Amino acid sequence: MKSSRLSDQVIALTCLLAGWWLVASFVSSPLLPAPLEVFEALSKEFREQRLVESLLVTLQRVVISFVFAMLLGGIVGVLMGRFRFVNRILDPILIILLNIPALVVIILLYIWFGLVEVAAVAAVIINKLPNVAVTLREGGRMFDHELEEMSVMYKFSVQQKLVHIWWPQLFPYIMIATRSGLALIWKIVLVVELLGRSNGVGFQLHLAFQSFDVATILAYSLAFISVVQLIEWFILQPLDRKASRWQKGSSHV
Amino acid sequence: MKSSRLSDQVIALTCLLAGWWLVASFVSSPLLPAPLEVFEALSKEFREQRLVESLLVTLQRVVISFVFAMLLGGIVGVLMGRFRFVNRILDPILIILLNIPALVVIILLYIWFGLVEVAAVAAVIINKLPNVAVTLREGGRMFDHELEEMSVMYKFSVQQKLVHIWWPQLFPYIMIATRSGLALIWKIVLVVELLGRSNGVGFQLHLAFQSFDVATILAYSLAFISVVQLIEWFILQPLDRKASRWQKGSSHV
Amino acid sequence: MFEFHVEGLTLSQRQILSALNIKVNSGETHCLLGPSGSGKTTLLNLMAGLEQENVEAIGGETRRANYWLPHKPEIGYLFQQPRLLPWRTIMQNLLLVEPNEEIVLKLLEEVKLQDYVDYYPSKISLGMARRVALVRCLLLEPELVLMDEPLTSLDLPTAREMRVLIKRLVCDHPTRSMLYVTHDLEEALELSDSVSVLGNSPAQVIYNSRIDAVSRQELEMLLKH
Amino acid sequence: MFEFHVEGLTLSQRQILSALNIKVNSGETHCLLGPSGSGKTTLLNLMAGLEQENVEAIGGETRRANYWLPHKPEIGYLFQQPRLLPWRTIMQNLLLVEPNEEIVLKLLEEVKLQDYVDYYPSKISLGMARRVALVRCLLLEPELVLMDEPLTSLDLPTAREMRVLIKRLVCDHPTRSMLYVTHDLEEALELSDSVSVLGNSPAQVIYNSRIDAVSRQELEMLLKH
Amino acid sequence: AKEPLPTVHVTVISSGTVNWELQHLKNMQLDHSNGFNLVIDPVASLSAARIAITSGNADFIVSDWLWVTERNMKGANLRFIPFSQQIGSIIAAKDSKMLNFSDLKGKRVGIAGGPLNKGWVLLRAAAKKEGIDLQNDVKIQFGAPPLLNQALRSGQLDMLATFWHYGARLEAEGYSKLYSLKDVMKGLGLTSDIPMLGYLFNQSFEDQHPTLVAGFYRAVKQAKAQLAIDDEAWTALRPLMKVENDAIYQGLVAGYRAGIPSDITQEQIEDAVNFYQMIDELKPYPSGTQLNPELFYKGL
Ligand SMILES: Nc1ncnc2c1ncn2[C@@H]1O[C@H](COP(=O)(O)OP(=O)(O)OP(=O)(O)O)[C@@H](O)[C@H]1O
Ligand SMILES: Nc1ncnc2c1ncn2[C@@H]1O[C@H](COP(=O)(O)OP(=O)(O)OP(=O)(O)O)[C@@H](O)[C@H]1O
Ligand SMILES: [Mg+2]
Ligand SMILES: [Mg+2]
Repeated sequence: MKSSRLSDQVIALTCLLAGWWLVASFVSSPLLPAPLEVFEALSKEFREQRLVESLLVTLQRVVISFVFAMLLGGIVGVLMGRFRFVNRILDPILIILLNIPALVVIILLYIWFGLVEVAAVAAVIINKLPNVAVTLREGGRMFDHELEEMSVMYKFSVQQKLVHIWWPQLFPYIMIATRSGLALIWKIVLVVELLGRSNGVGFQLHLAFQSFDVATILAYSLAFISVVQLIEWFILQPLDRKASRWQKGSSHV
Repeated sequence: MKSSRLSDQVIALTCLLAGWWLVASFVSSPLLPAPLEVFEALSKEFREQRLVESLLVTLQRVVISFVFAMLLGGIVGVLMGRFRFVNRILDPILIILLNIPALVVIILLYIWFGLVEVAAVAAVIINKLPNVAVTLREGGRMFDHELEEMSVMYKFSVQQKLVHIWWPQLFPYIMIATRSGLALIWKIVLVVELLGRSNGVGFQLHLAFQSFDVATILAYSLAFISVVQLIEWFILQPLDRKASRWQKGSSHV
Repeated sequence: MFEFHVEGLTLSQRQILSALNIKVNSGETHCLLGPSGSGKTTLLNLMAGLEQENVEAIGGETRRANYWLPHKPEIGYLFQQPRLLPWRTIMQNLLLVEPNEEIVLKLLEEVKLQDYVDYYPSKISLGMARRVALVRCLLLEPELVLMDEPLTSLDLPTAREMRVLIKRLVCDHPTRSMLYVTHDLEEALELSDSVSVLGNSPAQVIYNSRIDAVSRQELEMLLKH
Repeated sequence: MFEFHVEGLTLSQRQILSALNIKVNSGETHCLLGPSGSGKTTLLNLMAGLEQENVEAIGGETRRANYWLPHKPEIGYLFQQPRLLPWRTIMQNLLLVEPNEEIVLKLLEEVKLQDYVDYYPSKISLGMARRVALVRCLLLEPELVLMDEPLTSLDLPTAREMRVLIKRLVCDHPTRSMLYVTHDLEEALELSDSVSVLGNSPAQVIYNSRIDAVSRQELEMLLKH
Repeated sequence: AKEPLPTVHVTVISSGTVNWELQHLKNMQLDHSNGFNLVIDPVASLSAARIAITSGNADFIVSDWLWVTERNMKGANLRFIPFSQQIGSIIAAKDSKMLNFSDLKGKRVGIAGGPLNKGWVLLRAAAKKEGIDLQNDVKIQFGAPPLLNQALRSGQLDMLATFWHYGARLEAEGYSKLYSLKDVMKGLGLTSDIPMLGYLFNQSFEDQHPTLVAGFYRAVKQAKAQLAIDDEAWTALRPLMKVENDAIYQGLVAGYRAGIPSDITQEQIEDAVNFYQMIDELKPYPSGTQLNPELFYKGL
């Protein structure tokens, strides 16, 4: 079962690679590099010690922003979903935060706080937070009334409610926020790095972009995507499986 | 009831405005313009006929991309949520699409297909689609098994299932995809316009950025946010209310 | 006559049903009794085609481990739980099955719910929801009706009226057959033309008889485990 | 003695309960009867504090339109539906209420579910889920137990055993009171020390009596509407 | 009827200096008199212009020859017509006292446009001659030029290497040039005022329309010649320049005029080759390639 699951994905990825390789060798333009060229670019970046360092710097920014955005956004979102009053007050602010261009936030923060790390990370958090809130607000709205009543009658502690009632119900929404969140944060980190940091994948991408070095651009993108794919395989998918164990269709008793 | 709901939001917005005005008049720097200056910038852009035109152009791109991304992403996502096999095959592709930097997609499409409108819109769709898919996949996963069985036994047509069983269950996920989707698409449209269009809000924003005209930057941002706020008030929130009418807590029978 | 054969059913690595078969004559009602957890609902699901197990036949092909003789009838199923669409009012729920509003209203009157057509399911009591589900099932016109404990959670007089309604619309229908699951022996004896009892683990048919040949004493003995 | 006063309850612009009061003596069991949809569950929810209505008192303040005398007791509530956490196994569900595994296992044995501790609720039958919910309720040690039709969907012998269990753990407990909703007159007469009947719309107490003074005939009359 | 004139598409940053020149060219109808019809496609960023020439949407854009060389190494075949010999500005913070390169040690330096900023490269090359490794000895802050201007104003930078028209604004505000890049270049042996920016076009475009390229070259030279002396013409362009005051306006006009290049000379090409090599050697991993002199359009 487990091996077939992985092998399916490996097959899908291989097909993708083969298709890319075919198209690339057919077109044969430096603007659509073949897998091999991208791999060479990757190993060049690796050899010249930029790859790992940039990845680490960017990942660090991603992780910090992710944690803060998820925590704050999650709490605000759930509260908005639960309490109409909170929702009514915060909703217009949420809309503003959600739709204010990343560029604007980044610029304003850089202007006000200078080109410092804190401004960069704060910009990312402000960009991501409303997304998490919007997602978890729907989660908060869909809370099961009957289970809530049950937990009150059976005197569940706040901690028990959190672990056994709220978390499982929020789970799909948390997974959405996590998956699209990781992606979004990483994309914003790129813009932030592009506009005012001197290291990280975004900076390297920008350099490669300036000379239209598509192979290097793809190499950095793939490097980060691989990291996310690993997170997906070793953290998110096991969580998914664990969470679906109780469902009707599962083979678990 | 209805009026008090709106007035709450108006009060919240007014407070926000007042806060901004206070801080701005305290700081008194062109880098943090007061509401009035932003309003002047807005009316200047309006008088010089750039505002409405740019907004319309950008909105048109947003709407087209939104429709396509929601439709395609929604179908793919629900299928992935329902059928494990589809999920296993498409999951790695989804991760790639989700995490490939917007910049990369935009540049590649522009380079391959030229600086044409189709490339611009396609780039936005490709950026948004995986987000919708990830969101609706969770929706598809959480489908109620019992109602599904019921609909089979009572011979619901596909259309009946769609309208009466699937849509209501997907609704919260669709709202998430819509809200964060509008925001995301508009942000990507900004980048797309920055990198290869000669009109639209993104173009104007960047011009303002180059001359560091923060008031104009904010003016354009607020103009778009107002559009979204109107969509929120007149389309999304009524939908929300209609959809929550059946819930336990509602005052409807 | 419909005959349903099961070679066995294993769910989550546990065998629930052993080999058994159930026979229902055309136009007749067959009652299925058995203790809680014996597998009645599972059997009904299997008959309705909602659950299925495939076995490997000789030659590596798979085939279904259960089948109908002479052919699978059209089936209507009253689930053990109401399973109403929570986001649709009572009337909307029923109109999905029978688009003719008058027919629906007439039946709703028979279960005394004519005043609740515009209520959402979360705003009515469990007993009322069960009656709505009963109406929904009765709106169908299938060859075979499966009913899983339709009259629990109802007070005695209401239950009696519902029983009369079921009798009139299903049992007395010349060509409609019914498989009726209940815990109430009286109900079984009143409605059915034949009775069987499910027991043991994995479940088997441990008693099967026409109503006229039923030994009430034996039945009571069996149902007391 | 606990006394619960209601001045009335309006839900979604519809008055469900009219003014009424319910009295339960310490250590005694009070049975609540009434037709389907009469408002029994709503009343229990109100007593448990899950539903509430505020009325405007003189002076513009609001106060609750219902109150307990002499004070609100600690309450355990067996809901009409099992309400188990679907994502937790039976055992995990119960351990949330009583962390001592042994006590839980002992009670599970009494309801014959000791083999199902690791099952998720979606994998057991409705009757089994009801028994789990019953166990969960019995694990609490409140002053007042509210039970909403605990024994529906169970076969006769199982129901009888459960009744004995309830009797032993609750009715015979010297200080534990119970309010017991049922549709089964026999059950009511067997378990209770006093009986009342809910009827009319909005709901009123239309009959109330100690068990020794109950007129069975009158009760049957009332319950037949 | 007369044949319609062939169209030439030029993609320009709508707030940039190129736009001024081309607008003047159009105002004076220099395009028609040179046998083509000029269409200006405004975009919002240099990246957009570069994408435009790569994807074939533009016939000409303006960029520097460093970029052209990189692109040509990767398979493109672009040619260069001089547009301006402005290199960029090195601006000092208001109260900084930096006299020689060793004073820069530990200072915060903002650099616009990434590590290939030519002013910065020249500084590094000059410092290297004195044995100072600026790359490692200063705190480098890359970023978008408007952000860096702002950072300098708010005291977060001690020195800023930026594009000349951003520098011009700062100078108008009272900031001073820290180094004259012309002198630095002379110190490095680059004496010929290499034009840094130029109109780029694909070789294939010239192959197909040699007269158009020649006509375009003529037209821009005429435009430059007029703008070099004609103050009236600038008045017409003033709305495009988004200037807040006269000082900035004058600074920009002077800057443009100072940047007007002569025709390419052999000496300039040699300097460009040397300059490119210098840049390559400053990279942590030099590529060892040479600038191809064919790059510069000799035309006419
Ligand atoms: N998906 C499943 N996986 C594993 N075991 C299951 C599953 N579904 C049901 N069972 C088991 O099958 C047995 C029969 O369940 P079923 O629901 O058919 O009982 P029932 O006869 O309808 O009982 P009741 O009268 O309580 O409704 C139970 O022991 C239950 O635990
Ligand atoms: N939230 C609500 N809004 C409006 N009406 C409600 C609401 N909840 C319950 N009712 C109405 O109150 C009445 C009593 O419901 P209740 O669930 O208390 O009945 P019950 O006596 O428990 O019936 P049963 O025996 O079927 O469980 C019903 O007519 C129902 O429609
Ligand atoms: Mg069952
Ligand atoms: Mg009830």
